[in-house]
Amino acid sequence: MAGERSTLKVGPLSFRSPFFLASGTWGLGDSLERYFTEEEIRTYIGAFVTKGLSLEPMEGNPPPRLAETPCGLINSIGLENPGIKVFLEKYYPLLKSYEVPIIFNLHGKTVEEFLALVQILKETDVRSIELNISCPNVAEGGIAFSQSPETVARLIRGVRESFSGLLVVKLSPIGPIMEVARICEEEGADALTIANTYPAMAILSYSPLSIIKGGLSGPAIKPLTLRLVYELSQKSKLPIIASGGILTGRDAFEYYLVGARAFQVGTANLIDPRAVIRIYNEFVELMERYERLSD
Amino acid sequence: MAGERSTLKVGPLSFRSPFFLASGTWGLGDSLERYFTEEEIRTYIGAFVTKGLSLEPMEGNPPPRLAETPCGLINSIGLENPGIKVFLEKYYPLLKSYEVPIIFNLHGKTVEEFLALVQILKETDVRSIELNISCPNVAEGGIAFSQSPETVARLIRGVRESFSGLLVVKLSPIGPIMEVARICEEEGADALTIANTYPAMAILSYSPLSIIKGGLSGPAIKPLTLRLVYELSQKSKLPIIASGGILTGRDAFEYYLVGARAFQVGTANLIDPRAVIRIYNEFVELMERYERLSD
Amino acid sequence: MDSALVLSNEALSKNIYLLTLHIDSQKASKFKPGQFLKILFDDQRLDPLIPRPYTVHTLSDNRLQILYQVVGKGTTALSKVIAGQVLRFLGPLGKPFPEDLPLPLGLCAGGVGVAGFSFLLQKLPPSHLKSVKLYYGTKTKEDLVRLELFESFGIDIELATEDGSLGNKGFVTDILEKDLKRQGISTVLACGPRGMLKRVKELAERHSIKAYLVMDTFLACGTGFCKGCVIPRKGGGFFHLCEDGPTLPAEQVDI
Amino acid sequence: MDSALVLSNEALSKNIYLLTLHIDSQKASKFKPGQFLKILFDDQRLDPLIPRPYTVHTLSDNRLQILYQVVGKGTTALSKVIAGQVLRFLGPLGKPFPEDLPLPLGLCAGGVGVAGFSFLLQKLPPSHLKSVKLYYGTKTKEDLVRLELFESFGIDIELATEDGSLGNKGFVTDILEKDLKRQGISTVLACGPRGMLKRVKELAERHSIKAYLVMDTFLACGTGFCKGCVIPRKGGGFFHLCEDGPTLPAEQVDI
Ligand SMILES: Cc1cc2nc3c(=O)[nH]c(=O)nc-3n(C[C@H](O)[C@H](O)[C@H](O)COP(=O)(O)OP(=O)(O)OC[C@H]3O[C@@H](n4cnc5c(N)ncnc54)[C@H](O)[C@@H]3O)c2cc1C
Ligand SMILES: Cc1cc2nc3c(=O)[nH]c(=O)nc-3n(C[C@H](O)[C@H](O)[C@H](O)COP(=O)(O)OP(=O)(O)OC[C@H]3O[C@@H](n4cnc5c(N)ncnc54)[C@H](O)[C@@H]3O)c2cc1C
Ligand SMILES: Cc1cc2nc3c(=O)[nH]c(=O)nc-3n(C[C@H](O)[C@H](O)[C@H](O)COP(=O)(O)O)c2cc1C
Ligand SMILES: Cc1cc2nc3c(=O)[nH]c(=O)nc-3n(C[C@H](O)[C@H](O)[C@H](O)COP(=O)(O)O)c2cc1C
Ligand code: FES
Ligand code: FES
Repeated sequence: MAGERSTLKVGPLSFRSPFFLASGTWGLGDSLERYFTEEEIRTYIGAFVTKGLSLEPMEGNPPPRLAETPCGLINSIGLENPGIKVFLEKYYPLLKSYEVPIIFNLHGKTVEEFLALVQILKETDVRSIELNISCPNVAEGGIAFSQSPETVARLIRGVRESFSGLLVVKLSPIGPIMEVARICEEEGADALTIANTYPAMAILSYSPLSIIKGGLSGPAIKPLTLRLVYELSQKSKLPIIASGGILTGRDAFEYYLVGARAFQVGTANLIDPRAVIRIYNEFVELMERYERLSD
Repeated sequence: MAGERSTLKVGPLSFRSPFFLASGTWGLGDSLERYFTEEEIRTYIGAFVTKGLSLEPMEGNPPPRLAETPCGLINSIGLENPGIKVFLEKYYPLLKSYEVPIIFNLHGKTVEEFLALVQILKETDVRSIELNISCPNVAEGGIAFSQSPETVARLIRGVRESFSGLLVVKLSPIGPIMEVARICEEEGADALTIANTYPAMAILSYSPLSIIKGGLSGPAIKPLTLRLVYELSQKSKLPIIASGGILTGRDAFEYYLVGARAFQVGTANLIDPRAVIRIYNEFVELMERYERLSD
Repeated sequence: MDSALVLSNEALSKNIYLLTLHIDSQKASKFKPGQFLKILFDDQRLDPLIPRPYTVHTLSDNRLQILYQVVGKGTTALSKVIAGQVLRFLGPLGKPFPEDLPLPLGLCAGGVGVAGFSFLLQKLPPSHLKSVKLYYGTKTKEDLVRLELFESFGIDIELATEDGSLGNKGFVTDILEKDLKRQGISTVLACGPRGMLKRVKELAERHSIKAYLVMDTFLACGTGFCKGCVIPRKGGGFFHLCEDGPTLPAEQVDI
Repeated sequence: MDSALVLSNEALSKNIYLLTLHIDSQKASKFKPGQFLKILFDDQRLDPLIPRPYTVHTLSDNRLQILYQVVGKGTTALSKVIAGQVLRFLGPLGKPFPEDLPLPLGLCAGGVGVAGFSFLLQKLPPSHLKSVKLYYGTKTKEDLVRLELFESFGIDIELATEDGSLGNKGFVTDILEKDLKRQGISTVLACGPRGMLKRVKELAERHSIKAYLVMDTFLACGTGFCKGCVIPRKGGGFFHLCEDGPTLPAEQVDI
């Protein structure tokens, strides 16, 4: 792959780098330029995945929204975002100027909302979406979709009817994931992101009691998501984009060995905004060493 | 609870301490004496849970059986054990002499094997069992049970018919856990252990490729199991014995706050064989501080 | 991320430490008072996972100091670091203290909240120093660390301890209140526990003066990416502490 | 668990370090050559989670040394430890080297596998030393650490490097083989990479001498609780390295 880097294809798109910036871990992307040169963006960042975007602006959840756990991070952001229209107007033009593929991560409370989001994007030049059917931090929609294969079928069928671009579905690690993956394939999705965060909980103070229920990300979950990618890649023909605890090139390489073809860097961005460059370089080095070994 | 420590009741049994040594993390218990005084065993160890015991001796899985992951441990022991009969003859008498309640963790490949194990125990003075329907490391039985509420119903009904002692069921965190818990309650189990390890995977070397598929334990999973205990304790009336990443008194205390009534110390024993003493003391101190605060 | 060499890491009281780092001087010149950095351990260990934020306590040339209190895992680990080891950091992050704060300026510090004020004092025009007063309160005498440093600026200082072991007995906001009543202060910049900040906010409203609160919450990115560090905004919505703060106008926060 | 004060932690080559600890002398007296300890960091950080095992390299009074190679997260973290810090440990663990090993004794070390032999040499009756020969091989010259120490015992030493930069060029087992052919050795105690141990096992069988292999695998408990550290036993079943080993009779292991 190191050699064919410039032609990594997922669905109808090709990417210069297999490393994507995961949804919600680089906000709306407006500060990419502060941490990368344009050259670095073009070289290292295969795609920028937007924060989950909804029809209307969302304020997100009240604090606490974060807690650290051993080698993990719980977040309960609750999809704070300015809504798809504001995003298209205010943020998208700047992002486009970076010449990096932009994947729109979409959040609908219902199938109908998802379809309405896609209708809005049809009026634009947007060619890539990731359906977030797996957010553990919202009262409606989100992870509930991933529990119901029938709803997922209806959703993807509807989206596919009106959207011919890159259609990625981001699954929850919880629930009937094998069945949901099969349905995504049947209904014509182009790729799967495996996986979103794991429902988790932490207690921040005892008196008064303060708890957070949210999604667990980071290195703690990597062995779990690695297992899922391994199982799924044997069952599904769709290309898998791995997401879960990728902090080093080794992590990505391990996902590659079990079948993933692209990688999302999430929590790592929160530790170091330039993490993706290090991860990319480590990965390429491992790829080269490994190809030599298997000759 | 600090005050009523001597009367912690779970089902028909009472325990001096709410801290149990989790199955498989203290082997067959023959070296308890090497790390604890008799007094310490009586004070700090609420119960000793045996390694999973099967009808026939089991050799366990070939190496690799272990891998460390960030803040977690993957094991794939494969229930290496000498079989119930050898255990009763060779290990049980010594264990009994420690005057600590002994819970027999049982592994059957089928419902029938479980019932046969219980028949054998009926001929003895054994009064407590934990049904392991959640081991991720065996080809037959184990975690497969936890995926099938009907089988669990049949299993517990069968066991309950012939066994009147403490009947604990150890659930898998994966699968329809709410439904399985409900069935355990309906069929007359006395308590639930929440939860066994999480199916996970690690790659130990690239060339030649060496992987391990096994169960993830340790601090990494605590936020996940904490969430399960929280959800289950609102749905189930059965007392919950928490198992998952308890390394400190705080960990146990958090499980207590979300509804657990006893605690199993697992991976912590592998780090420090005397961990349970520290954890117990930290827990009691927190309990006392918290009771004072909530006055 | 940049590297920092640990020059010393000294316990000033049971739980309060002074960390002295050597950093690149060009990088150092970018820090302004009120900004913070996130510190990462340089040893592949992933726990704690997220680098913790600390305010710049003092800075001269390439010598950057941090004053911190041990409260949990990250600060405990930091307290075990010793001279000669290397750390990594990200910064400067966050907005500086507002410029040209109207004088007379009251600096109100609860405990280790005092940390960032010294860098401000280092940077203030010397002529302003006589119009600055530090209100500094802790639980007990031994936590009143770095007094000599603050005295060296020649500013007015009033101390308070909850147990009365040094200075006024009681809360630091009690002494601040007296001065506000006497109209001796135009602006307050406050940093300390949430309860203290609430009280400062009340006092500022009551006495119609401007107050800024340097706030604290758990941060993940510190760079505005994750939207995790919210502080409710008066009238609805949220501040993101790492981007909009850590210094926020008291009248705009809803705490 | 017991405490150990770090007296020094010195790089001997790019990846090989010598850690010197001060431990309680009563505890020290319990260690026998071939036994190991597990080292835990004393700072609440949970990564690496499981304390790593290390053989006692040298021991006198309360000064215990460990010779280790940096290979992953745990050893990297250990390499960053410096004098003055405190570590915790559990031990002694495992079975000592067999007593009264028939002479002449060959010690066959690959790389840092040499670590445990020095403690054995410290404890052997001085009269035995002339009947001990150390075969010590590494990839390259700079990894042949602690030569002075081993020379100080007055034993026979033969060196090998894969690149021929010092001693014989090739594998350490090649020089061992020559001596076995000459029937100069009755017992071999070998510690090193799996490939080397396999070769020693073959050679011992071919030359009908007794060999013991000091083996390595990832350990969790180190105390026999978890059953994770299995080494296949010839004829079926498994050894548990931490309980039955780490030194195992070559003819009984299936590697
Ligand atoms: C901009 C900024 C600058 C700072 N500067 C300094 C400084 O100069 N000196 C200094 O001593 N400290 C400073 N702090 C505070 C410091 O960052 C924390 O004390 C530190 O992160 C604690 O880390 P820890 O791992 O030791 O504690 P942790 O283990 O992280 O826990 C500390 C406490 O916070 C609680 N907590 C954890 N997560 C949350 C959450 N999501 N919401 C609410 N509470 C939570 C825990 O329960 C615990 O009581 C600053 C904080 C910020 C935001
Ligand atoms: C009894 C005993 C005594 C020892 N004494 C010494 C000594 O004196 N000096 C010394 O330098 N070393 C010694 N070792 C080896 C030492 O313990 C390891 O090198 C150390 O644990 C590595 O830790 P790490 O975190 O740095 O590496 P890790 O990150 O744990 O990885 C090290 C390597 O092991 C591989 N690995 C991890 N898990 C497994 C597994 N389950 N099965 C197979 N491979 C795995 C990894 O892929 C990697 O290549 C001893 C080992 C034992 C068992
Ligand atoms: C702070 C935060 C916000 C996130 N927001 C979103 C989101 O809006 N939409 C989404 O699909 N995933 C979201 N995620 C999930 C990440 O994109 C990623 O899939 C997950 O964190 C696992 O990868 P990691 O372990 O590399 O972080 C968020 C994660 C974090 C930590
Ligand atoms: C090495 C090892 C062996 C285990 N063996 C068993 C077993 O035989 N039966 C069982 O029910 N659980 C077994 N478990 C699961 C533990 O009892 C415990 O439920 C789990 O590890 C989660 O708790 P922890 O995070 O405290 O370890 C084993 C766990 C480990 C780490
Ligand atoms: S900490 Fe991430 S936005 Fe502030
Ligand atoms: S490491 Fe646990 S039994 Fe050997």
